Amino acid sequence: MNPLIINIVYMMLSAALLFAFIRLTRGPSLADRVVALELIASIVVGYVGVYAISTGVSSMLDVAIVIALTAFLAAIGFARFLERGGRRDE
Amino acid sequence: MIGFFWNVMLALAWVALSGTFSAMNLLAGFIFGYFVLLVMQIKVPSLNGYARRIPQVIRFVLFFIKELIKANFRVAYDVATPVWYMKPGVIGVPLEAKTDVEIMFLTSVISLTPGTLSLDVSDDKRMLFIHAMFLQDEDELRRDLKELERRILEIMR
Amino acid sequence: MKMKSNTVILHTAALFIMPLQLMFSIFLLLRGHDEPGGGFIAGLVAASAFVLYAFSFGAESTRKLLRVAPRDLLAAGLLFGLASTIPSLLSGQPALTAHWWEVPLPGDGYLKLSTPLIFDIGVYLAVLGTIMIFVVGLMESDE
Amino acid sequence: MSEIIVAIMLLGGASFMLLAAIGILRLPDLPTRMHASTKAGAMGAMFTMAGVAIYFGDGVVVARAIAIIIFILITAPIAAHVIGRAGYFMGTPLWEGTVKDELRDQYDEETHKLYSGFEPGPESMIPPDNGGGKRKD
Amino acid sequence: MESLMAYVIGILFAAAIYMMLRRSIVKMVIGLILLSNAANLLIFAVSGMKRGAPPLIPEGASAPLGPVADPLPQALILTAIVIAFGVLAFAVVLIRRAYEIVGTDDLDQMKDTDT
Amino acid sequence: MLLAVLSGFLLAAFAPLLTRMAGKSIGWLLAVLPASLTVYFASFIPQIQGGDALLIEYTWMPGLDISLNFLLDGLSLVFALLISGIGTFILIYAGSYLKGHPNLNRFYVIMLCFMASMLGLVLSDNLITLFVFWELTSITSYMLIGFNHEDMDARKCALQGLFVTVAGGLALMAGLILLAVMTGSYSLHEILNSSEALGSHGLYTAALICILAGTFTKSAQTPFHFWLPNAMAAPTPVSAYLHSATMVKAGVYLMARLNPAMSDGELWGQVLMLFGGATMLVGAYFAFSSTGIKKVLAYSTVMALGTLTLLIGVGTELAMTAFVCFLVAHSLYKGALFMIAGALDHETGTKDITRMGGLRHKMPMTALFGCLAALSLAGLPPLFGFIAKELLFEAVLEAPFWSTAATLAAVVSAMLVVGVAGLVAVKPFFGKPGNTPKDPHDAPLGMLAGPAVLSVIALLFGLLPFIPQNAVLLAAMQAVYGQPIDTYLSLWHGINLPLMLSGVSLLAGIGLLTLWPRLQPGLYAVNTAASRFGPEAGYFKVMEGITHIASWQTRVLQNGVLGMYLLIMVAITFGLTGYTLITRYGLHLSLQLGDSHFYEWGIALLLVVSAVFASSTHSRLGSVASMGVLGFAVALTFILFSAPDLGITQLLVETLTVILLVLVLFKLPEFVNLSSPFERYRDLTVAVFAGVVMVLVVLATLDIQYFESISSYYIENSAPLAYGRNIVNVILVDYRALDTLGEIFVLSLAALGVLSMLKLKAEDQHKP
Amino acid sequence: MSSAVVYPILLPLLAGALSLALWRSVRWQRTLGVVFNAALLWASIWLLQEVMEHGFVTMEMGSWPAPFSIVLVADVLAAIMVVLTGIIGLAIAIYSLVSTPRGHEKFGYYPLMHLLLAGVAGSFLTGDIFNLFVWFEVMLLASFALLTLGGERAQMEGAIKYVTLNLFSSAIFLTAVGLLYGMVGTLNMADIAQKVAQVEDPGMLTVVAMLFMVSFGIKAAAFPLFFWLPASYHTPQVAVSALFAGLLTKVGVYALFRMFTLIFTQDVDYTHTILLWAASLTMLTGVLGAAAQFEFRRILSFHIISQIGYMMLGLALYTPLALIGGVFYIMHHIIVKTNLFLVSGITYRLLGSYELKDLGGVYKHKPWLAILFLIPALSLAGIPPLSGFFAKFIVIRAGIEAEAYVVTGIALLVGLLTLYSMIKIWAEVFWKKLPEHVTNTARLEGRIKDKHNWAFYVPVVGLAVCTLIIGLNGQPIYELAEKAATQLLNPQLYIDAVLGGQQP
Ligand code: NA
Ligand code: NA
Repeated sequence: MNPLIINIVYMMLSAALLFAFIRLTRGPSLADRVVALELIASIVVGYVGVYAISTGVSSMLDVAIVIALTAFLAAIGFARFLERGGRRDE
Repeated sequence: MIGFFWNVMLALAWVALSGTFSAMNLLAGFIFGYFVLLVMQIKVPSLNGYARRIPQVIRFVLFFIKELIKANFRVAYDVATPVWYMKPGVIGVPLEAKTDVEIMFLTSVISLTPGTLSLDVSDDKRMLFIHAMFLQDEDELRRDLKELERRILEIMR
Repeated sequence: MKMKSNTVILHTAALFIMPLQLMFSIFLLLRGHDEPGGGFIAGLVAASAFVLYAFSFGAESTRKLLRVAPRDLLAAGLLFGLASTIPSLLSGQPALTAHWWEVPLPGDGYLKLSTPLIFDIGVYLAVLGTIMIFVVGLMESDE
Repeated sequence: MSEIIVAIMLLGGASFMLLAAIGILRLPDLPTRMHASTKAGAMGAMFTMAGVAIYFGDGVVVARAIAIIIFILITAPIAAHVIGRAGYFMGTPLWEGTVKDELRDQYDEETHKLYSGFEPGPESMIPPDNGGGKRKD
Repeated sequence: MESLMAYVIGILFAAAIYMMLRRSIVKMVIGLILLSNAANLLIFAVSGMKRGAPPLIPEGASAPLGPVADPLPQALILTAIVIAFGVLAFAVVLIRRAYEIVGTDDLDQMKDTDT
Repeated sequence: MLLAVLSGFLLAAFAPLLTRMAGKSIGWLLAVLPASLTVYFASFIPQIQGGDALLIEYTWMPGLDISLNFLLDGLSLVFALLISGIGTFILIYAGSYLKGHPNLNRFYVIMLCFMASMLGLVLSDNLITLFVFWELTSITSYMLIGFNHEDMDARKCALQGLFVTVAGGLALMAGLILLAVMTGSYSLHEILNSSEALGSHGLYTAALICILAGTFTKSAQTPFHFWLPNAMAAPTPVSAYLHSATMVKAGVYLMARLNPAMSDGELWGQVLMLFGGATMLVGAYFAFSSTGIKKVLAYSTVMALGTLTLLIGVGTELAMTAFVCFLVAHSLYKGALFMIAGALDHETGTKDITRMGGLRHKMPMTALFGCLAALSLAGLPPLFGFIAKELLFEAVLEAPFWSTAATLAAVVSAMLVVGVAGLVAVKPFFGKPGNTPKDPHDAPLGMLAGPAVLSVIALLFGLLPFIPQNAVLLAAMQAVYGQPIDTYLSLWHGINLPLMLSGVSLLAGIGLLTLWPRLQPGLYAVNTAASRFGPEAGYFKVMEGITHIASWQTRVLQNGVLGMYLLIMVAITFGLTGYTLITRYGLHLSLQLGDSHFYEWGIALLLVVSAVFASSTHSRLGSVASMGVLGFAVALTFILFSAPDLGITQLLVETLTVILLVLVLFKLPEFVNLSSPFERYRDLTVAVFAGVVMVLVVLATLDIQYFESISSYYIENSAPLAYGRNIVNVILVDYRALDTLGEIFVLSLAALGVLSMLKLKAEDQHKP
Repeated sequence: MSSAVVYPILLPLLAGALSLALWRSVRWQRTLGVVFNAALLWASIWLLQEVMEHGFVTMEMGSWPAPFSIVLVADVLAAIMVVLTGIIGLAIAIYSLVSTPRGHEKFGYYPLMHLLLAGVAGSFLTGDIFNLFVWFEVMLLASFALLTLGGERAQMEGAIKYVTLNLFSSAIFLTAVGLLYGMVGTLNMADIAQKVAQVEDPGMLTVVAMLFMVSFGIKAAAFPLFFWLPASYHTPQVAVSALFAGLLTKVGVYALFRMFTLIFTQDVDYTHTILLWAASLTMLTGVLGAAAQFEFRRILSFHIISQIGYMMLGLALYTPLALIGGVFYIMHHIIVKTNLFLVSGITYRLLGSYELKDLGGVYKHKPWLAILFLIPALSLAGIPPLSGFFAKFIVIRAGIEAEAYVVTGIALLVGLLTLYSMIKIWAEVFWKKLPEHVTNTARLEGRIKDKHNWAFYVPVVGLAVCTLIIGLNGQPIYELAEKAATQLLNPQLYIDAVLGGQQP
């Protein structure tokens, strides 16, 4: 794969990661942070895909499967926190 | 019948995951799927008539991808430009869908499309509340949603 | 301030996702010796499946689904782990020496059975049992 | 040829992700951010996986990539729904530009009941199609 | 990358220790998580980091085709991660129970058992 | 011989049983043992007479040079005879004195143990065995002093005695080891027979100080004398006796025993004379100025111990002769007097001399033996005490140095002792009848047998001194002196300087005695003042000091503040590591980061910012979410650097961690800033310091790889031998399966802990 | 290879798993507790015999050759430690039959106890540095759970400190293992030792040695890292306290012995000097801490620290005799300290308190118990001819012979203060008259006779007999310690035993 493309993609993903993290730090509500966290999980899937292509190691895809299947649980956990009386603006 | 269907599905999922297309592997998947279903049997919802709907499914998928891209560009445009074009709000949409699976499927598809987000279903399952980003033309939105629901119910029923 | 936690959407979705996760976990367990996976990872995935279920349907319902106490899963896991030492000790070898058996299956296949696999199953059960104890226990203590 | 498609897929995926990230950073309130992030993020991941599937072209990898896409399609909306719902009901403030809120009035904070508006009798407070309006807070 | 990681690890250690020194037990637990991550990354870094060569053997081969990353530290870290998780689970339940019983999360108010 | 020494312990084990069986006559029954021991030891007299020493060998712990060898020569035989002989009467006496006491059985147990320990002490040839018995005497004496343990004073006095003697004992242990290091042997007879000049050895002074610290405390030399009179406050004169006649002589015994080896340095003699002389005077003075009969006797014991020490210090042939005679004389009359004192207290119901008087009518036999013993104490002819005193004067007059001072001290103390003897013998038995709580009669046979025999022996020895001399005393003198001695004991030496000194001191003593009632208030005032500044006050200061330092230290160190604990630990950990790094390795900063791709920089940045945010945010769940990001970043690191299994595990664990945290957190309060800005900056400084050290350590480690990793073995053999292609998993379940086995048990333990914390409610617990 | 080396680990693991499986039947768990701990003792004695016969017993787990496998190694020291584990385990198992509250039994006391022993035995027997970490964690988690079992306030407060500080220690341990692996590329301790010995410029090894020292120092409760111990050891139920007191800190000491005789001997002047001062201050601060306490178990807890100092002193002096002393001290202390805690449990049972001010009169009513206290208490204080005397004597003699006079002086002073504390307990609990405010005296006065009191006394008597045997018949024990020390001072023996002739 063309290293230029790979690098551009990496750069975009890195920027996305950074933006998402900024939202996570800013909040203001817990739900905002959780949304940011979910997005970061998605971006990690992107990383894994690009990485698999750039190195030719397909076994890394299993990581993406795991993220796809389980990462959303964190969101459900946070939601439960809110629903059971946790403070929303944390 | 339904159990058998799910069992085959799971066996196929197994084959897909393991990437080894062999009779043995399918059998293994079938056995493991059987055990999983054994665990799940209390809650497995009713499903029927799957096989007939393959063409409908393909048509739906294409429709969905089109909607997805269209909506994504709309959101992208608004995000990328400095002034907010959006008019967000929460609206209630009456549901045709009756069963839990239908509702789940519909709400998921709605949520997946940028610009609309399923918030909750009323306790009597007759009204779906969604958050929509672009309420400039609420009626058109409602029409689009109805169309989506129709197509979904078509393949589900 | 509390609110009603479950919805029809999450319930139904959980019933779709959970079997996928469980399948995936078994898959990860069995091929862990050759590809990424193994008892830990598989056990964690399986636990995630049950966590999802627990978050959707509550702790009590999860217990019913599991049928055995998480504690017993854990005990079974530990005993499996220890059982994998038995063949080596019986044959006078150092403990945990791997033993492999090829069980012929109808057709041209062989089922490769081994003490490392038994061991990995033990790990799987132990991890699952442990996390179930954590999560179900914590949820029950809230309710 | 496939190289180009892969490149497009990768760049497209990355663009969606970046869009999601910019959206989440820029948009003014929780639901609007979610419109950008949950979906675009999922889209990005799916595009990337499509790229992976094409790049490797190998049955195993394709199967896995498809599995990933399916899993994302199933789980992403659930997560979005759960968070959005929780965020909404916990009273996360909506953007001041929000034009209407038909849910607020159907929700009874005492009993935690959510009405459809189709209920017979006094339970129904406001008919769905003609009510709405902005939330007070 | 390893040299870069050295700095990252140092910062993680510092953050972990700062958090562990807080009086709030919740912060302390977060400090513990940070610390275990730092230790794991340290093992990873000092035993050499290799790009794109996971310690897997292709099907049918008897050995990896080229040089691969050192599998041993990976196994160690995996063990350490799982142990840290168990410990963490215990710790969070402990602080919760402690809070229920003692009624504060201020560590400075938990000195009855000393002296 | 071993049996003889240990028989006391054996009998002690059966004493409670025997007490129950024998009833009233238990004293007589138990006394059979020391009586037979006396006979047994006496049977060695012919072998020892000529100055020979018998070595009876038993092994114990040869690896540590500890043996159960017994050395029987004149000195140890004299002591053995005194211990078992007097012990016989003590056991009999106790049977009467403590008749009907509920804990008589416990008393006999301790007493027999004590006696056996004393025997072991004086007979041991091995320094460590000797020390073993030495410590046993301390402990048993503690039990005896505190016999009336429900009385707080008794407990305090017991502790005082124990603390002082054990403190000295520990020094003694060091001293004995030093001695062994100097001489190369732990065996007394080897040390005594070795020709090495210890006095010039580099460790001599240290050894001497340590050993004397032990002997001085044990033998109540000034300034450690205070515990002894307090020990006399012990409930029974029986136990008090032990502290007078035998146990405290353990120190004297050891000094005498080591004299031949240690006396070739000048320091030995000087120190002993100095402390001995001072002790003699102090003892004599306080004996004279006290009122309680046991106090009087106790201080006179202190005086005697001082005298004995002084004599060892003088070190001449004559001094050794005097030493042995004085030792025997003192044991005889002091034993008798204590038993008399007990009898008086038993019969009259009081211990205060001032309330007694004219008892010779009601207690004639008691009076007779009491007076005999007192005459010996006063050093009047024809009692053995007289011979001893004359020899004392002779010895100090001929002392190689400080002769005048020593003589003066001896005379003064002799004078005071006459007064003391008068107090003990004259005051209770003569003069006007006192007003006592009980109507006194002569003591019963059990209580009179001892005083009778001992005082008669004192008389006999005075009249016929050649008998004891030839039997053992000469041999004992030689043992102490280390060389053959040619001397001849006699009652009458003609009119010489010592005799005149005796006369002077006798007259002065009588004068003092008559003045006593008038002097008493003044003396009392002096004593009260002295007690505020004396060594005993020092002891209390030390004890207070210990408690004070202890509680101060605990307040400072174990202050209950977890943050402080951690701060100290962190500071130690990284301070030590950093210091070692700089001093042992040096600073090698490598700043080459150029080999990283920019997206790796991105991940590194994410790691850093998520960690920093997690630890700086005020939002709890913000922190938790940030930890989630950190988890993703760590997972990404693993993924990008070829660790898929790790990446997956990290992701799963991170998700579950977040779930656990949120499950728990909403029960907990939000983040509040509890610490002050100062504390925060302090902690931050320490944390940054730790971080810097870790950076340096990791950088240094990256530069070093002494050896190739052993992993190539795993990589090569996974597929062919372990039938697995995922090498990490093969390591986990096969190569290093034991780790994994342990790990699932760790998990199960965490689960069990959680289970009990969540489920075990307080009310379930205390049910039996 | 002899399989003797694996059973002391497998048996308690199996017992733990079975007890967990038999969760619902407390009766079965009790039976398993005694049976398996008896088996453990038997297995450990078997191991010791094998070791005495062959010098070393090793097992390459999974049949992979060393250094690639995890090797279990029993040298004399390890075998001794395992035997002590067996003795303490059996004593505790019996004592627990009566002392454990019902709720604790129902919520995993027995599995936790077994697994704690497994962790301890594993730590003693493993010849692999990372595996040591794993066993440490097993032990640690078991102790966490045991410490919190019961969930009382004091337990929670104590546990938070215990957990935090020990986790810090674990993290440092893990870090050190990582760094060491990064430098020498191996985990097998024999292999590490062999490779470390070839390094010419070992500066960084010393740095890593410091991390190990701190980590194990925390586990061992050395100055100034001991804070977690006095904060927690008196909080759980007494059998747990006793188990901790006897075994846990000694694992830290053992690890120090192992690392600083086998591996980190490249800079003895530096490392062992640090150890020496740490040892001295540990002795001193521990004993002073005890002097300030007025609660039975707190006094005992602080004394653990001070005694740890003696053991470390043995290591720090690093002469043959000193090491013998250290090993002897460990043997003596494990038995004696456990016993003292068990006795404190009996007085607690009699009078319902651990506070000295609420205790008294025990000597009057229960003289035999008083003797059972005196034996370990005087032994702890180093009074001859009990075990503690010889332990102290060896260490002090070694100190004097090594011309470390100041340190030896401190050791002697500490001995005195130890006696002071023991006597304080004796005077307050046993001699003193029962305070008037104590009214619940029926048990003390024997008016309530509990059914299974024998289970309280059997272990106490047994351990007291051990104390007496070590003291009165010290020669075999000394020879054992000497053998252990000889092996410790000749790491090549260990290396050869583990790696055989084949060197990679
Ligand atoms: Na816009
Ligand atoms: Na949507």
